[in-house]
Amino acid sequence: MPLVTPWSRFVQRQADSAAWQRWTCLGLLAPTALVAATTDAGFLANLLLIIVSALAADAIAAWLRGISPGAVLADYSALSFALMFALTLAAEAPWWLGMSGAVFGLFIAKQAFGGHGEYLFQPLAAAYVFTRLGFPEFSGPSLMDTATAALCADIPATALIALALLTGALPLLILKAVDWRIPGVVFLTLILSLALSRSIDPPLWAFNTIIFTAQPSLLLVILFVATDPVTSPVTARGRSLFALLIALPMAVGAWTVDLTTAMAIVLLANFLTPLIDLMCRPRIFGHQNRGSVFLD
Amino acid sequence: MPFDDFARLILAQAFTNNIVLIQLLGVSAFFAFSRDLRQALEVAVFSALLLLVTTAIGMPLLRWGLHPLGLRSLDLVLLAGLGAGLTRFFVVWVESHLPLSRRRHGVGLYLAGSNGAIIGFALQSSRAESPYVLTLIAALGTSLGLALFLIAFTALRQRLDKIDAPTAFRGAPLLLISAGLVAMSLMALRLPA
Amino acid sequence: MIVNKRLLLRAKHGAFSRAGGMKLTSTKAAALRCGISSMPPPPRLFLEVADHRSRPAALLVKAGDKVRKFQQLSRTVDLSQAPVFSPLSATVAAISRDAHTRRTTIRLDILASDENAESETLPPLTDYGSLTAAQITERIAILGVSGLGGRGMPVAHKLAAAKKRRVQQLIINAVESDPDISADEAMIRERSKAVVEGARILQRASSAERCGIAISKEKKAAIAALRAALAGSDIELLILPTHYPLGEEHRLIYALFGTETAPSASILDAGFLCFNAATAHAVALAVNRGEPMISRIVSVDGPTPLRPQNCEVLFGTPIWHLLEVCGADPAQKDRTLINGSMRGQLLENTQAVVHSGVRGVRILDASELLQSDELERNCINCGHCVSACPVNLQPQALFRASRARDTFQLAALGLEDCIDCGLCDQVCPSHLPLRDYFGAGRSEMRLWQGSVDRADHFRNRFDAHQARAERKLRRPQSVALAARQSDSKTEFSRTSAKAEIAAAVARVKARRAERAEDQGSPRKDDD
Amino acid sequence: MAADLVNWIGWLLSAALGLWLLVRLVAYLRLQIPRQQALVIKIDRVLPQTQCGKCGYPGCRPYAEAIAAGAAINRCPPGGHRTIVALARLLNEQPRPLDPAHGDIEPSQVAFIREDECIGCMKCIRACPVDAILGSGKLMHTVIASECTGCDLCVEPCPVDCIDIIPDLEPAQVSLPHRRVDNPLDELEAQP
Repeated sequence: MPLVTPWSRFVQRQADSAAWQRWTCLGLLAPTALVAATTDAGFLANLLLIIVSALAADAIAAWLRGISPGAVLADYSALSFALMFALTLAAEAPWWLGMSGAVFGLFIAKQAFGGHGEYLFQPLAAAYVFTRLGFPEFSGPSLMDTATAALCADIPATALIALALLTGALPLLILKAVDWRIPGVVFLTLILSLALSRSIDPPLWAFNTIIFTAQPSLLLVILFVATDPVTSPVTARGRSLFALLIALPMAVGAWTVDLTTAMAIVLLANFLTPLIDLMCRPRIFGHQNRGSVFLD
Repeated sequence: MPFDDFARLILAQAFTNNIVLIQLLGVSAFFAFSRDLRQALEVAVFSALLLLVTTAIGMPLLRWGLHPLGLRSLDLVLLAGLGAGLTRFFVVWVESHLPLSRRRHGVGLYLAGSNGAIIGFALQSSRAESPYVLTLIAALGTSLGLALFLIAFTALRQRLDKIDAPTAFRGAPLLLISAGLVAMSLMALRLPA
Repeated sequence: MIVNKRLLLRAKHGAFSRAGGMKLTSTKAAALRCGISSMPPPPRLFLEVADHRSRPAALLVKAGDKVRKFQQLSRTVDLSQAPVFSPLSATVAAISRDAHTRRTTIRLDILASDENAESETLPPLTDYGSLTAAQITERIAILGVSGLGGRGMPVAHKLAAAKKRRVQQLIINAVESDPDISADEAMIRERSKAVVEGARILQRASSAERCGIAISKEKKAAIAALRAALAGSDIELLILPTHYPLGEEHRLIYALFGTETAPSASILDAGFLCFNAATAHAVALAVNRGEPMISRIVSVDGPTPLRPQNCEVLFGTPIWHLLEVCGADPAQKDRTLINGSMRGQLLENTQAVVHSGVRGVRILDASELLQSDELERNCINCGHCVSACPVNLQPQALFRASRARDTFQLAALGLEDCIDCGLCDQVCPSHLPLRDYFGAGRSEMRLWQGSVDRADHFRNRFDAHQARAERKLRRPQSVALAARQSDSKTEFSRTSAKAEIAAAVARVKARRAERAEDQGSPRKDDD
Repeated sequence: MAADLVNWIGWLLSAALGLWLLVRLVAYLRLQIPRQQALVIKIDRVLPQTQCGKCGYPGCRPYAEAIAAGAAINRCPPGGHRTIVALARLLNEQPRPLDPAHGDIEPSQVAFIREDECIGCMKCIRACPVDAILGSGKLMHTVIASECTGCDLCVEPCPVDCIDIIPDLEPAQVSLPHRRVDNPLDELEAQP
C-alpha cells in the first residue's frame, strides 16, 4: 500500500517550502529588474547564462544520483540561487565567471552534500567566495553597489535596489520562511555599534559606518544569504547567537566590510552552525536540565 | 598595551591567520578526527595548552639559546624533542586520569596530529622579532583558534554523518570539501578590499 | 461546584501559546449535530484477547459454546490485563490465535433472541459508599473496566499503582483536544450524571484529596450538562481554553497546575491521577449497576456518503462494518484512519475491530490523500517543528537520527519524551511524514532497550550464581577457621574438647551437606 | 578618558571570559574523571550477558575488562551488529564486522532438553551460568526458556547429547518507511 499522509485541514496555516522558494524568486525580481535597468544588456545575458547553467547543474547532479531532475528543480532553489548570484557579479565579470561560479556552488557546495536541505555551507556564499578567490582580477564591487544611473529624480539607484530587496524579503519574514531574528539582530548590533562609535571621541574602535543604501549587496547577504534556514541554527536562541556572530565582526571592524567579507563571515558562521545547534538545545518539557552538548 | 591591539592580535591569530586552515600546519588533525565532541574538547584543550607551553619554553630557548650560538640547524630537532616530551607528559597524565581516552588510543595520536601546529608556531615565533609577551598573546590566540577549529569541526562532522550525500562524497571527501570551504572563507577575509 | 477561572485568565495572557501546541480548526460540529446513535448489533463479533507475558490467554469458553450476554470469556492472571466479556448472547464460532500479533481472537455468532440477558452481572449496588477503596477496585477489576482514552490500560491496574503513592489530585479528562474526535463530548452531553458519579467513585477508590473534571471551553453544551450534574458537589470544574494537545495528560497537568512532568515518566510520581471521562462513565456503570464493559462511543467521520456521528459500538465490531452502517463507501477501505488525524494511524488491517482504544474512525477525504513519495521534500531545517513541539523536542534532529538509525542519539534527543501529538508532522513545510520516522526510530530504540533489559536480567542471575558458588567454596573454610581460633584461645579442657568435637561434627556435617547438595537438592539453603 | 574606560572594560571582559572558560574547563575535567572510571561498567552494560565465552574470555565482564584494556570490539556473536555498533560508539571507533573466528551471528536462541532422553546427570545444571536449568539427580531436567541466554554451555557436558539449541523468537525487524541514509548498522548488515 502506498504511504499516505493526511494533509491536515486543522493547522490554520499550512506552510510549504517550495512556496517559500517561489517567494524568494519573486522577491528578487524587482532588484534584478532595477539592476538590469541601470546597466547594459550584458547583465541580462549573464543572468540568463547563470540561470541556465544553475538549472543544468542541478538537473545533471540529480540525474547522476538517479533522482528525477524534475523533482529536484521543483523546489526552485537553483533558480533563487541563480538570481542572487547574478546580482552579486561585478561589472567586469566575463561570461564564464558566473557560469563557473554557479557550477561550483551547485555541484560542490550543494549537490555534493546531498542537495537542498542537506548542505552545510550556503552555496551562494561559497560560489561567491570561490569566484572572488579564483579570479580576483574580475571581482570588483557588485553591480548593485555601483548602480549610478538615476532612475527616479533624486533617489540614488542603490537606495532603490535596497528598498526592493527589503520588500522582497518581507513576504518571507511574514510567512516565517526565514527567522526575523537573524536580520533583526544583525541590524540592531550594527545600529548600536554605530551609535557607540559616534558617542566615543576619539573613536577607539574603527567602527564601520555602514550605510546599507550605499551597499545593497550587504543587504542581500543579510536578508537572503545569512537567513537561509538550511545553514542557520534551528532554535531561536541559536539563531540570535548566529546573527550576533555575523554582526560582531562587521561591527567591530577588524575587516573592512564589503561583499566578500560579508559572504566569508556567513560561511564561517555556517561552519559554527552545528556547534551552535548542539549548544542551544532547549530544555525538554518536564526535565530539570538542558540536554548535554555531547548528546549522551 | 591598549586592549584594541590585544583583541586584534587574538582575533587575527585565531581566525584570519588560523594555524590549521590558513597556514596549513597540523592539517593531519583532520584525518585523526573523531565524531565525539567530548574527545574533541579534550584534545582541543590539551593541544591549546601544549601550544602555549611549548611556545613559552621553546621560543626563548631557540631565540636566546641556539640562535646566538649559530645552531639554527638544530631548531627543529630541539622543538620536536620538546614537543614530543611535553606531549608524552600530557598523554601520561590523561591516560592515568581518563581511562576512556586510553582505550581509544586517542589522545596521543590526536595530539601528534596537532603537533605540526604546535611546533610550527613555536618555530615561527622564534624567528620573528616580536617581544616575548606579544608572542605569548599570539600563542594564546593561535591556541584558541586551534581549539575552536577542532571542536567546531567535530560538531560539523557529526552533522556530516547524518546527511543524505551521494555515496562517492561520503566521509573524507566531504570533510575535505568542508575544510576547503572554511579555509576559502578565511582566506577571503585576508583579501585586500 | 467550583469553577476554576484562573486557567482562562492565563489563556488570555498567552500562557498557552507560549507553552507550545496550537489552536486547530475543529471539525467536530458535524458529528455533534445529532446525539449518540446506537448501532444494530452486527451478525458477528471478533473479540481479541492479548497474550499475557508470552503465554496465551486463559479462555473460559471453547468453540461451540453458547454464551450469554455479559458472560466472562477469559480469565486474567493479574491486574495488568482486563477480562473479556461477551457483549451479547451468542455462539462461540471459532477461536484462533495469531502468533505474530500474539492475540487470540474469539469469533462470536450473535443469536437472534436475547434471552436471560442480565444473568451474568454482579448484583447492582444502591450505595457504593458502603464499600472500601479496595472493594471498589476489586469490583472494577472483576468487571474488566479499561481506560477509554486510547491506551486501554485496565482501570484497576492504574488504581493499584496509585495506591502505592499518595494521590493528591484526580483529574477526569474531558478535554478531548483532537480536532476531529467528539466521542467524549457527545457522551457528556447526554450522560453527565454518570460521569460525575464515576468521578466520585474513582475519587473514593483512589483516595485522592481533590477531584476535578477538565474540559475545554468550546464544549458549551457539555459544560452546561456538567454544571447541572455537579451542583452541590465538591468536584471542581476546570475549564481550559481550546488548545491542542491539552488532552495529553502531562500537558494537561502543566496547563492546570503548572507542574511539569516528563512525558517519559508517570504523572503518578507527581501525585496526579488521570482518567478519561468515558472511563469514569464506564466505572459508574460497572460499580453501580454491576455491568461489565462491553461497548464504547466511537466518533465516525468522513466524506459525504457517510453521515458523521457518534456511535455506541459493541467491542469486537469490525470497524468496516461500523463504517458501512454509517453509510461509508466500501471502495474507500484503504483510507481509514483510526484515532484522529493528529495522533491516528492508517488502518492497514481491514479486519480490525473496535476495542477500548478506538476513539474515532475517519475516512480520509480525497483531497487529504497525498502520496508522500511525490510530496516529501528535503528537510530544510526551518525550525517550524521546533517551535510547534509542545515538549521542546527537536523533531528535525530526531528525523535525521531516525533516518540514520542512530538509537543513541535518538535517546539523547529525548524521543522517549515525544507525546506523539503529530504537530510537527502537520506544520512541516516539506511534508515529511515525521511521525512515521519517529515510529521507526521508536521501535529501533525499543529493540535495543529490550536487549539491554534482557542483558541486565541475565547479569543479575549470573551474579547470583557466582555469589553462590563463592559462598560454597568459602563455607568449610570458615568453619575450620572458627574451630582453629577457639583452639588457640583455650588450653585443653573438657569444655574445649567438647567444642572441638562439636566443630569436627560440624565440619563433617558441612562436608556431607555439601556432598548431598552436589548430588541432590541444589537450592536447599540458597533460596 | 572615554577611551581609557573602554580599554579597561575590554580587559576586564576578556579576563572574565578567560576565567569563566578556565573554571568551566576545570569543572568539566573533574566531572570527567569519575565518568570515565566507570568505563568497564559502561562496556559491560552493552554486552548481551550470555556468559557464553565465545569471545575467548570467561564471561562478559572479563571481556568488558579486556576491551577497556584494548581488546577488539568485534568478538561477540550473540550481541550481533547492534552490540558492535554500540561498542564502537562508546569507544569512538569504526564499527568492524564480527570476527568469524568467534562464531556467526545467530538470532536469539534458547536451549531445549529432549526430556525423554535426559538421564538426570546434573552436569548441565552445573554448567549453566544463569541457573536456567531446573531438575535434580536422576530426574529429568528442563530449561526455563525465559531465563535461558542461549549460550550453549550446557550442550557440551551432556553425556547423552539431549540438548538442542533452538531459535527463540523470530527476530524483530524495524522497517523505516522512507529514505534511509547510510549508517553503520546497515553497512554491517549488508556485508556478506
